Amino acid sequence: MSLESLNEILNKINTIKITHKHKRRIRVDVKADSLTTLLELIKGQASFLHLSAITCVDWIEDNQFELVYHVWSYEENCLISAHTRIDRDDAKFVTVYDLYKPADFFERDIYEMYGVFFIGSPRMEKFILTEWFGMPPMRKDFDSEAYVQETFNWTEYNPDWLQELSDQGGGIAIKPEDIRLSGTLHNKATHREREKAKKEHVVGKGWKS
Amino acid sequence: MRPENYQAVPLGDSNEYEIFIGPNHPGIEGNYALKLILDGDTVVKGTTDAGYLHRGFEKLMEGRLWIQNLAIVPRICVPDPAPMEVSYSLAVEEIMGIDAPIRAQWIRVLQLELSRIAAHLFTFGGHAATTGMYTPMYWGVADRDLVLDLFEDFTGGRVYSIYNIPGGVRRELPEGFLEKLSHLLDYLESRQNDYDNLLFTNQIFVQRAKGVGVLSKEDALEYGVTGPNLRACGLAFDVRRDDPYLIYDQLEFDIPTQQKGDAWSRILVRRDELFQSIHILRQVIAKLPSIKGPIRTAIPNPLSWNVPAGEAYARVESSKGELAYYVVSDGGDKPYRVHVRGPSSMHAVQTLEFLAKGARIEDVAQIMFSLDACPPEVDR
Amino acid sequence: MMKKELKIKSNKTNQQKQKRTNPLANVFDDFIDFCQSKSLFMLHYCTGCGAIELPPAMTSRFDMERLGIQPMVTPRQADILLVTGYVSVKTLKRVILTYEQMQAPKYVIGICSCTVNGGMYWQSYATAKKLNEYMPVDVYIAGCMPRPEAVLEGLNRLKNNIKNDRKEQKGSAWKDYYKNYDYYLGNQQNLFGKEWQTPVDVIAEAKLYGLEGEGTYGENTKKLKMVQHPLLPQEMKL
Amino acid sequence: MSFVEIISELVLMPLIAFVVGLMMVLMMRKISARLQRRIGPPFFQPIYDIVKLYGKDTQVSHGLIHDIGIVMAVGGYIGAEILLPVPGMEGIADKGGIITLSYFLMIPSLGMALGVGQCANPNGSIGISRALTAMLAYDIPFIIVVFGAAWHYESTSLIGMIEYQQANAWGIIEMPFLAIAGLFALQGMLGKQPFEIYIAPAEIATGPMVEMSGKYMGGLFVMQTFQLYTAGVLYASLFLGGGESWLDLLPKAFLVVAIPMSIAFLFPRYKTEDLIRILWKWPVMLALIGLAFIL
Repeated sequence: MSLESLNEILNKINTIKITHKHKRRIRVDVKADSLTTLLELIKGQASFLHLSAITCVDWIEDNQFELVYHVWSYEENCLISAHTRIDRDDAKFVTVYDLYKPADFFERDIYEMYGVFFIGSPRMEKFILTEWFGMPPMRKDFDSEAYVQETFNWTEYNPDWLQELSDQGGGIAIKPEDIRLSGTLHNKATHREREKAKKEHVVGKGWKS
Repeated sequence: MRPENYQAVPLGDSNEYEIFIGPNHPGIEGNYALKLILDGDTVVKGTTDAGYLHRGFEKLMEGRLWIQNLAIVPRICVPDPAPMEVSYSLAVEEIMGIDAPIRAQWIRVLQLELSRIAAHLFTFGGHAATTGMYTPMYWGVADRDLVLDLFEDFTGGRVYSIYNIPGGVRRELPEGFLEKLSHLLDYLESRQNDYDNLLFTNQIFVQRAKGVGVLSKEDALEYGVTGPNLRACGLAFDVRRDDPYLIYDQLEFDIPTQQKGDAWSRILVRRDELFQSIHILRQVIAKLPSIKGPIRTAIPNPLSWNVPAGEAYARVESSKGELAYYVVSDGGDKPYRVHVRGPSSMHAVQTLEFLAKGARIEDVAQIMFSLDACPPEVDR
Repeated sequence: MMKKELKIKSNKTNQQKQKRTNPLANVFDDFIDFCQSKSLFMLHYCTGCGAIELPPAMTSRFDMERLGIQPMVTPRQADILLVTGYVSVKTLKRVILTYEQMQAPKYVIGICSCTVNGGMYWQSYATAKKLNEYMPVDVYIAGCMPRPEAVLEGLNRLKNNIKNDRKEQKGSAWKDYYKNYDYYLGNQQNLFGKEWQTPVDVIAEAKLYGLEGEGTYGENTKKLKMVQHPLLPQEMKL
Repeated sequence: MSFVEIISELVLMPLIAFVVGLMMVLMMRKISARLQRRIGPPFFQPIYDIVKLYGKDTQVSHGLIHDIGIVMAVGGYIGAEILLPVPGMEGIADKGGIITLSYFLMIPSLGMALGVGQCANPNGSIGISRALTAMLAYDIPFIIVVFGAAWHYESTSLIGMIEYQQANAWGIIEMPFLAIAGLFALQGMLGKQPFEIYIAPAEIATGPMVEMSGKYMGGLFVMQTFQLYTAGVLYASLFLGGGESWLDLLPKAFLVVAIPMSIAFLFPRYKTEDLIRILWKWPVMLALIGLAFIL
């Protein structure tokens, strides 16, 4: 199948945006409601049989989750990444399990890591985090470091040899927590958060500034 | 509240009973568990229980600098760490729009193939040990150690080398390394006869492994099986050839396949792949001295390094199958999102459950090891 | 799960084992200590990356068996519990169950930096940071990951500790679990929730073997008494 | 023979068996180490293991039957030792004979079955059902071999058999088929690969031993020493002419035990049904052919 006919198939979907990144990577942006149609089309007509992965990206600023379906064709030797965005507050989507069986694993993973519910997915239950009862940890508003600081006491590691070394002026002169809190080595905030700080508009508990 | 393993679950009036394999069991690779419902010796239903190795890698990476993440990516799959580094570096390079210099790409291939040899030597022993033959494990791990010695020689690390960096590799090969490598390959080839006699032509092992965990080509495609497990079903697909990265398109190698799709085919494919890797390494040894040039493209100061906004999906053929990193950058000094698609996440969950159903209890461990599942890739 | 003000572990009850008056009995005890140090069955709980360096340490190149150490399969048979790497919270529950099922004298070796204080996963919400808050650890082998030589070195140190057990009380950290059970239980409850309990009744065992100490009972064991229910066998059906 | 002599023999025979058995365990572990290209355990390792296991501070018993099972397992073999004539000592061998001995050899498996049954561990239950199946499989050729030997030597007493062989030729020369069948049965009796179906760590986590701790495990280790000794000496007495002195008997016994050990570490294990098929096919056929020759 040539590139043109593939484009033709893809263009059957309304409001699709196709980007050819390079020879074997095509990025496709679609509306959430036409994603399953797209997958059905490319699986049925262009033999994209292999669902390589489903990724969820949390765009907290836009209040959206981005779902990316990476689908590979063994015949075309080409990977289509289908991007779609769903609402973050009412995070629900349709399963693609009936098209691709591996979706079971990825959807379950996204469900417990992000809390996106996939309607019709066979096993929407805890899998990896069976003994975790907090909020889905991969969401951007979950602060792993703050959680660690308040749950575990792990920092008190000051063996004698380390003390001797630092007395002599060698070893780790600044304690790790000081580095992190003072931010001398690197700025802790992400670029995005720095941009936000510029606007003097800090959301969430985040990093204690 | 007791953990689940300790609650006796009555199963009604049937003859079925429940048995746990793992998380601490010699028949399980790593820290992983299988809950089996048995009727006599036959598995009625197998359910996997993962998460024992969960560290929240993807979350950790979002909180660390681009360069810091290099230290933790190899830890996602312990027996075969090199593809992890390379895959992550490739993804970052793609976002930045740079390429590693040619010499660095050859050195990366060298590292990848050595890592593949080490991983396969490890797998043979594990697979044989599930059937009660321990000698291949002792031999295989000892021979793998020789490969690790070479790793230590040129990367500085025995297992986790942290040798790749977006834009190239960190160090030049030490002097006389290629001769050492050549000696090692000679030694490994001289061991072929021993391994064949002990394991691959051992009639009892063949009898045990044939017809166990049969995966048809259709099922394999449906369950997203990749790598040697897919090639054992008769589909000659290899990311190295069909979605080439680095300089694999300039190398000559076969893609070994088998038709049956059972445990025996899978171990044979791995055996052949081992020798293909040796073949590739010989080409690298021949070619590498003639390639001069830098080993690293200059990147900005890693401590304040902002990768431009973008996303990339980098696929690499690891010893287990198709490994992919999906990296998203928002232009900051840390990744916005990193998603790891470990090949074992497909093999160790759905495929294993599918194959375990109807299998005998003595074959369950063998099925898991023949799929070469690597639990940390599932848990991450 | 809020972090509680943890009771600082009271100084270990370092009572010297009573010297027996019969000289023959002393020789006998020495002989048993000697044999215990020479023969160690280990259970390697593959909790993390460190497990990858155990096969080389066990197999042909470094050959652990020449030191009298061999792998065993179930906790009942084992003497040493090797915790090889970071322990996620889910794993930690199983590690504790495994530890309690082992028969004393039992030893715990924490391999890798992650068991010492979280290592490079200090930020991770899923891993427990310090292993010795949840069970007594005899020897830590730090490193990421420690080489097989380091593992053997650590095991040798443990062997020396066991041999000098009665003189220096080094190899008997397992008694601390009985004597300071309240402390360990408290940490476990903080992490796993108030309902936490294990099938092994540690307090009853401590009574039976005469290993009770001041720290065996406390607030946390009182909480345990409230929720504890004995593990009943499944009903027999024909 | 005086009463005191008999009593001292009854004590000495198991004791010697234990010491020789320890050496055999060491030999087994050394052979495996050599095949696997490593050094292996130190000389006194088997005794360290057993003393260590008996020196455990705590142990878990699963009930009375669990205790009795281990006693039966060790006791069965101790009973077998005193029926097994060795140079200079006959014990009560002239009273018992080989038929009694073969019954005694079944007691340990049955004892284990009882003991493990009480542990209520599914792995143990699967293991013990496999162990009994294996016993069923290797006992058929074993009994045929024993019957053939008894017919040939015209005696059911081991003393008589040894005397016959020392007067005439060794059993292995006169009955080669039976001797080979006996080797098969020996491999099964020792439970070594390819017939090691009931330990199977990767499948059922060492089956019967799964709940054994401390002294119970020590009991099993002691049982293993007796098992190796019994197998070696019995085979040597049946087919290799026994021994006129210890210097004569021990090399034979060690040689006999070394054969299954060398095979064991080069093969995986069969499945249960394959094991029965193999053991009921080739050794039985060989044994029957051997029987036809001597009848």
